[in-house]
Amino acid sequence: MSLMIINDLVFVLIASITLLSALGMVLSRNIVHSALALILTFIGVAALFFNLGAAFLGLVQILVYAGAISVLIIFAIMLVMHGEAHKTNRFNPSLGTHLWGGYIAAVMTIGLVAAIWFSELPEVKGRTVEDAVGLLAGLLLGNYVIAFEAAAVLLLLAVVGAIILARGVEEQ
Amino acid sequence: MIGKGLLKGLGITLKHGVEKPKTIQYPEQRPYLQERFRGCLEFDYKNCIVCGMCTKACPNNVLSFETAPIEGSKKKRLVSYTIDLQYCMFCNLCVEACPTNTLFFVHDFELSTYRRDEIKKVYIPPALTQVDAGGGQAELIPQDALEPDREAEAEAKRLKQLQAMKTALSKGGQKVLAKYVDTEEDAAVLANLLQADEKKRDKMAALIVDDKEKARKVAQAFVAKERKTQAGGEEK
Amino acid sequence: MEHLFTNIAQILTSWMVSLGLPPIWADLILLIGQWTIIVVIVTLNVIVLVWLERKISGFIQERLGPNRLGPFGAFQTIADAMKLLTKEDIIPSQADRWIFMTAPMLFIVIAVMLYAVLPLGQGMEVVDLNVGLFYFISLGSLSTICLLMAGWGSNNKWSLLGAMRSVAQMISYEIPLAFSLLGVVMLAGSLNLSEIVTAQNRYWFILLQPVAFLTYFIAATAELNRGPFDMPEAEQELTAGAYTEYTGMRWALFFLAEYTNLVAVSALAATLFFGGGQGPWLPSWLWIIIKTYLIMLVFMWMKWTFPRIRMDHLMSFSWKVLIPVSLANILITGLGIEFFRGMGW
Amino acid sequence: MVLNEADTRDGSSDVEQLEKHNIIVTTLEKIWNWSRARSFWPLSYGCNCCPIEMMASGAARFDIARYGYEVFRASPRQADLLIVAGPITLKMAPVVKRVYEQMPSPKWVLAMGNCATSGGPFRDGYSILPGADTLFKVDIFVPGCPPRPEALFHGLLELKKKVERGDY
Repeated sequence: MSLMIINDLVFVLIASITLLSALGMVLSRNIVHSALALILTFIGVAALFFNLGAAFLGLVQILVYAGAISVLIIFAIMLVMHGEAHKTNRFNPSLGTHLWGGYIAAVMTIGLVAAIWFSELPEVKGRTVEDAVGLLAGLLLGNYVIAFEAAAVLLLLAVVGAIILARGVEEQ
Repeated sequence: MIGKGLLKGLGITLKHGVEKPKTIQYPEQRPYLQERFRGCLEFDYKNCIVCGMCTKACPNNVLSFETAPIEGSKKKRLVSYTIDLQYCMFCNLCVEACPTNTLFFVHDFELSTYRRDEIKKVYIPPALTQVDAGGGQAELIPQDALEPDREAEAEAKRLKQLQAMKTALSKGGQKVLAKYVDTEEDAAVLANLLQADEKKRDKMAALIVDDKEKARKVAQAFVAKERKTQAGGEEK
Repeated sequence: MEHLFTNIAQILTSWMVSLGLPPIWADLILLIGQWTIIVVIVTLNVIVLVWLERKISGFIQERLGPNRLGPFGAFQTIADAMKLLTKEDIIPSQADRWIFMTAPMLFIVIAVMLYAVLPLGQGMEVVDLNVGLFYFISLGSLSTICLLMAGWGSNNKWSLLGAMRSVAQMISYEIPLAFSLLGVVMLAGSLNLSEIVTAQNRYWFILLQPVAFLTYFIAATAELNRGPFDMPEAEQELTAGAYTEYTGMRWALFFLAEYTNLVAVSALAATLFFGGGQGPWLPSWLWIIIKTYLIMLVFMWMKWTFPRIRMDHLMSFSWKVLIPVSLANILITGLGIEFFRGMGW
Repeated sequence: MVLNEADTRDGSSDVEQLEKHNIIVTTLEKIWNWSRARSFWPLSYGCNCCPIEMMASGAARFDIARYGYEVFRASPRQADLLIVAGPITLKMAPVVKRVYEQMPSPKWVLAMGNCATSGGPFRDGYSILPGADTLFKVDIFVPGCPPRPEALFHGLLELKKKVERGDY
């Protein structure tokens, strides 16, 4: 029983940190602070994965999102930023965009809650995955290898395209 | 082969790593200084003829001196000589210019001070005295040249006394010792003791020459100790 | 001797359970105890390491190194640490205060968290995570953010330049670092560090994976920002890189974290390539200490031998040499495993 | 510690009052001074010839590391001792002053060589400060042109004595 309570407490702690940092990310006026709060959010999500027993996914979340992607985001911000830092992340002054944003957010929240409320989520009982990494590897490089490779090629194309866009093509 | 140079470098540092360090540990070991090393500029007033060549030679106005006229003579005498070492660049020009080797460099390089004005060195020669140089001529010489070296004289006298006392004690010297003990009997005991023991004799002699009070105390202590051992021997 | 610490832990647990504590609380208390001990030992070890580094640099340059304070100058680092503790703590007025203050703490926290999965002897890991190696790599990648925070928070152009350099370098070298470890993982068939140690019962992986070890060693040196890859702190050009504005204890925390990382990376190398705690006569925890120290000595030896290399050479070395080499190593390892499996070994 | 009224009346300072009650308040400070005196991390500022001797002091023959002073820091934030090894030009003076002010206290200044001490041969120049002590408090002067590395060590060891006494 006490184990369950500890588990719940940990979940509440992690979830609140994640939510708070997500809020901080949205509300901060300083774009670098926003980026750092985003990293904290990613780490919180990773901690949720850990809490659910998906250690590998959590670590991927940390490595890819918190460790690599957000660093790239911060890099890009720092390289292109000019002017004062605390004015970099200003809110859109027009009321119309606020209303639209609020409307979309409300619809999405209601939709999500309704989807969770009305769907019958299958209950997983007492099934622990011993070798999650091996299973995942088998799936990625076995059953879904074509999709996996296609995604990789797509990303590569995107990178090449970005380089071409950035440097321009020499006219012959 | 790629990386050969890197391995070579590692080998070199390893070789030097096991070699004996080349360090001269400064405060304990003194550095080896060349003979002509210019550490600190010094001044010896005895040779100074107050010609002023040094100040003319100095590019930095390091050197300065004050003079006073000597009565009845065309010469000047030195009142003070200042070397303000904080401006010196150790160029040696003053030493070369000096006709009498009054200025010279010594090897002392430990000149650090807590205050800037302590770097300046002021030499004040001792006051001069008029003496009769013979033939009715007067000459001025420094006072300490006139006065014989008192300390050295006193030391020589003391050594002479010490030697005399030692010989006296080695031959007995009851009369001398009687001054330091209460009775004739004690004096005899002490004389015997001192004749036997050279160390104690030397000590006693030095004490008698330097400090009579202490000599009395030590003599009485010697006697008391000697009596005690004698008494102990008889009991046994 | 071999089971000294595990026995102590068991005795403590059973004692706490006998006192009426639920087993889960006893485990938790023991975990916190282990954790505290690791933090204390790691911190104290840094004092020894800094002294060792200064002595080694002295010997390599035919000097004596610190020798006035205590036997062979052993108390020199203690004096330094005490001085750093009492220095004025300056936070620049234009600095991004909170980022500036949290960066060193986060750095040391991440550095210490690396020790959670390292098997410091047989059965002596704090958490026996089955993705231990992956945990090590992904947490290590977080330390770039701390440097970036330090550089940004200082609001100083040298700091920011140093931070950007170090982040560019660390991100580039993370890839060959992870790839070089993949060969080992393929051989052992597990990401669990203690299982990797067990897999080295017959051969140490340094014999089967020499190329992986070399790439790991180089990439780890770059990851640690140690010479000859100490671009971020290039003192001649960038004053002290991301650490320029840090004074006293905050700066000491960075220093502490760097040496903590050094120990962690060396211990990982000992675990993955030199059979961890395996060795004759001595208990396993002693063996891992000996191996870790030997690897650290090599790190220090390299630092005091090679001059710093240029930034563009550094980057192109990572992208054009190390990554292809480590990828080729993975390919060859895979082919080799298939080949030997086909041969029925 | 409750002080008696009699103690507070005679105008003695808090420390003196505590000492009356046999409480020594300087012990910790002594330990700090002990460690500070043994760990000067120098920040170097120089022109040409004194810095050469200063660099030589780090080399094998002289080895400043024996005293633990070899950690030359490039950033003033981590340094304890500013070694002024060269003349301070009027143009450079605000910079040196700023660097000095960026150092965290407790901090010390060592004027190495005659240019730093007094301006040396340039003392009457239109562009040179006549001595570093016209800019900030200098704790120790090492005369010489340039001073030997050993002379620098002598200055450092004298400064060590001063810091150990707590006289700064």
